[in-house]
Amino acid sequence: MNWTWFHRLGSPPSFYRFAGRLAPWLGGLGLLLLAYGWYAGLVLAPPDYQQKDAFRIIYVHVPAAAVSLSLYVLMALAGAVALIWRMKLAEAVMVATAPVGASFTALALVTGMLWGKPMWGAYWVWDARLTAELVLLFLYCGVIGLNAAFDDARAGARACALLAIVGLVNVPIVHFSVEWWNSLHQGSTILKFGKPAISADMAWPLYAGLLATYCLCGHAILRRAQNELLLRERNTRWVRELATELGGGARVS
Amino acid sequence: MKALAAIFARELRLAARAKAEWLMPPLFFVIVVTVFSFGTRPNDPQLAAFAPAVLWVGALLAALLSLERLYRTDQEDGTLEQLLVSRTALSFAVFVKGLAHWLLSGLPIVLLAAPLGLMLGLAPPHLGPLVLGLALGTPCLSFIGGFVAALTVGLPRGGALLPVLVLPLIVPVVIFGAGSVRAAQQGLDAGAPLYFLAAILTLTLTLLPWLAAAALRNAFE
Amino acid sequence: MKALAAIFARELRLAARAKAEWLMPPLFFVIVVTVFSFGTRPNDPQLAAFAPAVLWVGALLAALLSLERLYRTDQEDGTLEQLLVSRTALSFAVFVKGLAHWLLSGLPIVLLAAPLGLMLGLAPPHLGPLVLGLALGTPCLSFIGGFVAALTVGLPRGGALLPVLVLPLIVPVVIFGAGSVRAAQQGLDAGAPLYFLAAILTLTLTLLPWLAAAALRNAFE
Amino acid sequence: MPLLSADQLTIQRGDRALLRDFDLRLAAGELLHLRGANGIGKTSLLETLAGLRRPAAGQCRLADEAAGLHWLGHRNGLNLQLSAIDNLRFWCGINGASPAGIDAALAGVELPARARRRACRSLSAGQKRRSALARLLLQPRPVWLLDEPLDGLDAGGLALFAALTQAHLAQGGAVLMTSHQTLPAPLAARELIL
Amino acid sequence: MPLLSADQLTIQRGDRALLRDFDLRLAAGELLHLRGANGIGKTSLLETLAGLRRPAAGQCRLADEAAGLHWLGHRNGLNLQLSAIDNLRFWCGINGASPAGIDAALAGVELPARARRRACRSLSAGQKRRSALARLLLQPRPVWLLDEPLDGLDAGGLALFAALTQAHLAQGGAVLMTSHQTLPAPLAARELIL
Ligand code: HEM
Ligand SMILES: Nc1ncnc2c1ncn2[C@@H]1O[C@H](COP(=O)(O)OP(=O)(O)OP(=O)(O)O)[C@@H](O)[C@H]1O
Ligand SMILES: Nc1ncnc2c1ncn2[C@@H]1O[C@H](COP(=O)(O)OP(=O)(O)OP(=O)(O)O)[C@@H](O)[C@H]1O
Ligand SMILES: [Mg+2]
Ligand SMILES: [Mg+2]
Repeated sequence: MNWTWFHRLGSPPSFYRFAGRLAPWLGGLGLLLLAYGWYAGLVLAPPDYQQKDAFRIIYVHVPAAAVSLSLYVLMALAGAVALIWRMKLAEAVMVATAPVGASFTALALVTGMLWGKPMWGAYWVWDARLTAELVLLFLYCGVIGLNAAFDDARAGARACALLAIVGLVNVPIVHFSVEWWNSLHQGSTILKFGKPAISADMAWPLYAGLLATYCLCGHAILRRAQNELLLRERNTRWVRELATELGGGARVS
Repeated sequence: MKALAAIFARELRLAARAKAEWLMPPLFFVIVVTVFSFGTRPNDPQLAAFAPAVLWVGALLAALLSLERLYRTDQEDGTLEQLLVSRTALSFAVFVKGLAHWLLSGLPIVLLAAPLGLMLGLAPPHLGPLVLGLALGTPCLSFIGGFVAALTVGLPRGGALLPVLVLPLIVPVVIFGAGSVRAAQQGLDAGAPLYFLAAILTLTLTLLPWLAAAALRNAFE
Repeated sequence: MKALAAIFARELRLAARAKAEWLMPPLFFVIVVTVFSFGTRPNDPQLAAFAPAVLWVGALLAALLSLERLYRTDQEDGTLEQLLVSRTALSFAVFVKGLAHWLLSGLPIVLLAAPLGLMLGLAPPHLGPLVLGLALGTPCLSFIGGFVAALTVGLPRGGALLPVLVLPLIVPVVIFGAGSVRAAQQGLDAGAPLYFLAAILTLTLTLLPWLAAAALRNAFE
Repeated sequence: MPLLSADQLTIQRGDRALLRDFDLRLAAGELLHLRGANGIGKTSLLETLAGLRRPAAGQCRLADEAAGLHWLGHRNGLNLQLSAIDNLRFWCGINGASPAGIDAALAGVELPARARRRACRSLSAGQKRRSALARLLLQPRPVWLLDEPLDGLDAGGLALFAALTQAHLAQGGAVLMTSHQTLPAPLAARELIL
Repeated sequence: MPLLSADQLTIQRGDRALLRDFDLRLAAGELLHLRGANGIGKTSLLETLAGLRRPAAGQCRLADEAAGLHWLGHRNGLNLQLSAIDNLRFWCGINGASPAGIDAALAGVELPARARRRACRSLSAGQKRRSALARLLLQPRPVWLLDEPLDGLDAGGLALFAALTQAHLAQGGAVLMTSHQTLPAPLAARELIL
């Protein structure tokens, strides 16, 4: 097996360039998919026979919720890589992921609450799924706060990595909470392998929206990681060269 | 006057430096309420009856957590002895520190109480007494707590002592505060307990800074 | 081995020196539970339903209070850097410190839980799951908390961060702990949640000391 | 009339009297160098004179109560989270002095410009000590009580301290200081051995 | 073969490299006195050599990893609630040394008997420093890294430090220390100016 691609990608300057090339594509694809998903979902799809139009929140809620979990896993994995191989790139990715994940967790919570009012008659119930998702938000906030508290970026990233790894236990709790506890929240139907249990003209826009959200997250994380790398490497030669290349003030310090 | 402004500015600057610090007491408040609700049966309609107690105890503990640091760092790095030497009116300094503590940890809690009350199932008309009570009660927490922090600042492990000394002193505040909400829930007059709270607050604001200043002077030996 | 005995002996000696310190967590526990009952309607029969949550949250907070000091004094007075230089297996040292913390703050709480549970109106047959759950859960608190204390030890104001980081990690413990008592109250099987707790405890004891040691090493930079 | 005087001072720590019936006069323009073995009670005496510790007997008097005194102990009185500038700004506010002098004071103790805006926590031991010395320059006060002010200062720092002290003495101030080192070159001190 | 060696060390604090490509050899029997202005990076270098701080590049090696080294920083490593004896007993336990040597070590640094059982918090600055020095005597380790060990020591303390160090060097040990003072009389050091 040839690992040179891995090492090359792992070096900050080549990742910076790679991310710079990939990010616009991801962003563009994400926007296109989102446009289709939302148009098909919010305009074309027929209203639900029970929920009427309220069900349309699903096109925001489900992607946001799914992404909130995936990003946490990504963050913890990046953290593990940062700890084990002391890889600067992984640190940057981890630090970049946390705010994106936190935003989508908050979005999932808010859309869920807005949906809960018509469905359950209350914005908030103390239900396993809901509370676990709230805890997920706290974990993201913890990582962000811990990182901010450190002066030294590398030490901060490593501390966050440890925290993120321990917090990983919450992810299965969120996902399986609907099965482990009797919950008001509906069980997995869409995000299950095999045959989805909703009609196709509702499902396809949802899948498009899901993919779009992943693309947009990827875009955001790549861009944030780029910034993070620039900040961390501001005294290295490649950043200086980049700065002169871009014609900006060559003084970055 | 200038000295007080300086102390106040320093507290705010410190909070701004430790970037996310001012976020922590309200976050703690939210988390305690969450953990508590998680410890109960899901969707328990009874929860609303306990909401006042949960919110008040949560607010109390959130304020408690940051109290220990009120004077400890100043004592450890020598700022306190410089203040003593500088002949600033110590009681005013204590007052300003209490005020800053309330602004940074009490006020966010007051603002958060209404949404959290709703989450715990409190009916909207009962939010008034809750928020008013907390607005009157949290400054009491800051000042009573500050007094105890001053008492324990010189002690080797004052941190352990602090909460145990604060809690009994604070009990009346919690009784009246939570009592006011409960009175509202039972359709009784929610005003009377609030008047008591206001009285406690007045007493606290006028007397405790002097006592705390004496405690600080004493702490040096 | 000798090194671990030395660390353990030192923790106990420190507790013995700060005379009443080991009294504080249980006292705090009692006061929180009492304040909570004050915050509710007197003699509310409903109280028993909330007793598990109150007791668990109280235990959690009592353990939290002493956590910040677990490594902070060692860091401030230079003991931590000496430990790092001495090439003691840091993870074992962390384990022993966690153990001592549990003995001094967790165990008293476990012992107090039964009388306090009775006070809150818990039926005697339900005390078993409560005490067992706390016996399994409080060490988790000490070790998870110790891990977070290690993470925040070098930070300027780590104290504010600590509880906010600990609480979300501890939620599963509270769920299963309080869940077991509630299961007993509803006539369901109280054993299953306890098994979960035991599993969490095993994981905690085996994994966290290593992570905490890494965090301590990291804290110095 | 001396700027600072102590009469019949008895200082007690624990059960032990460190000093008994101790008299002290500090005149304007005088530099008094307090010496003595470790643990003899120099720090305790200075703290008592500064008014931080209550003497078991006797009393100390300051000629000009209103003008006050400067105290520099083992602890620097710097908040480690704030920068040197922020710390000094705080002391300016407390004393009602103008913050305009801060830059001059920090330049006076030769703290590098890039170190002035950084949290004091990241300063070296000597840089912290210098920042603490800068506080003395912010506001004129006749009496300086300095406990081991030379600790951590390098050769340049010692010269600087000597210059500051001489300027203060020349303006009619008085300094009472402890140090286990001999004082840097041009300073001529009256030694008082405990 | 040197007891301690550093190759191509680069030490970074914040964004700034304090040292670049720094080489160091510390031979048996050698006393190396590290000097330099405040904030030049002496403490950072010592911490890196002690293994507390990771160098940005390069590496440091100890000839005898198992025997380890003694580190004395600005912080004394004394718990202030415990007495000097209790503190030393703890370090004996950690290092597997016998606690029988504690009294001898404390007598070696001339800590008064009545101060040995009192909480370290009530010791004077010099007494604390002496207690910290006593730790070095509890267990033989070839390399000593001392950051400002003379801070707070009186004349007697300096003589005592000189005697301890000479004994250690005579046994084939090596000492790397910083100090802004000149070293006490009989010590002959190689000076290294940063
Ligand atoms: C604040 C309230 C809510 C929160 C925190 C929340 C959270 C979540 C989370 C975390 C997921 C993703 C689960 C996974 O990927 O395993 C999810 C999925 C979902 N949620 Fe919610 N939710 C809330 C309210 C609601 C409401 C009111 C409804 C509608 C009745 C709803 C319907 C759904 C649906 C249909 C899915 C997709 C489930 C699937 O098929 O896998 N949610 N929610
Ligand atoms: N609580 C106490 N009980 C008994 N003795 C005490 C107590 N507190 C302090 N002491 C003793 O009082 C003396 C205080 O000394 P102080 O700190 O004033 O000494 P110093 O002259 O400044 O010494 P150094 O040169 O080491 O700084 C020390 O000998 C100390 O051991
Ligand atoms: N986070 C940081 N960012 C930038 N510079 C830093 C940071 N932390 C420390 N420094 C600088 O690094 C240097 C550290 O110096 P160090 O403590 O090693 O000095 P030293 O030679 O021991 O000085 P002294 O003689 O005063 O003890 C100081 O100049 C300090 O200002
Ligand atoms: Mg002294
Ligand atoms: Mg230094």
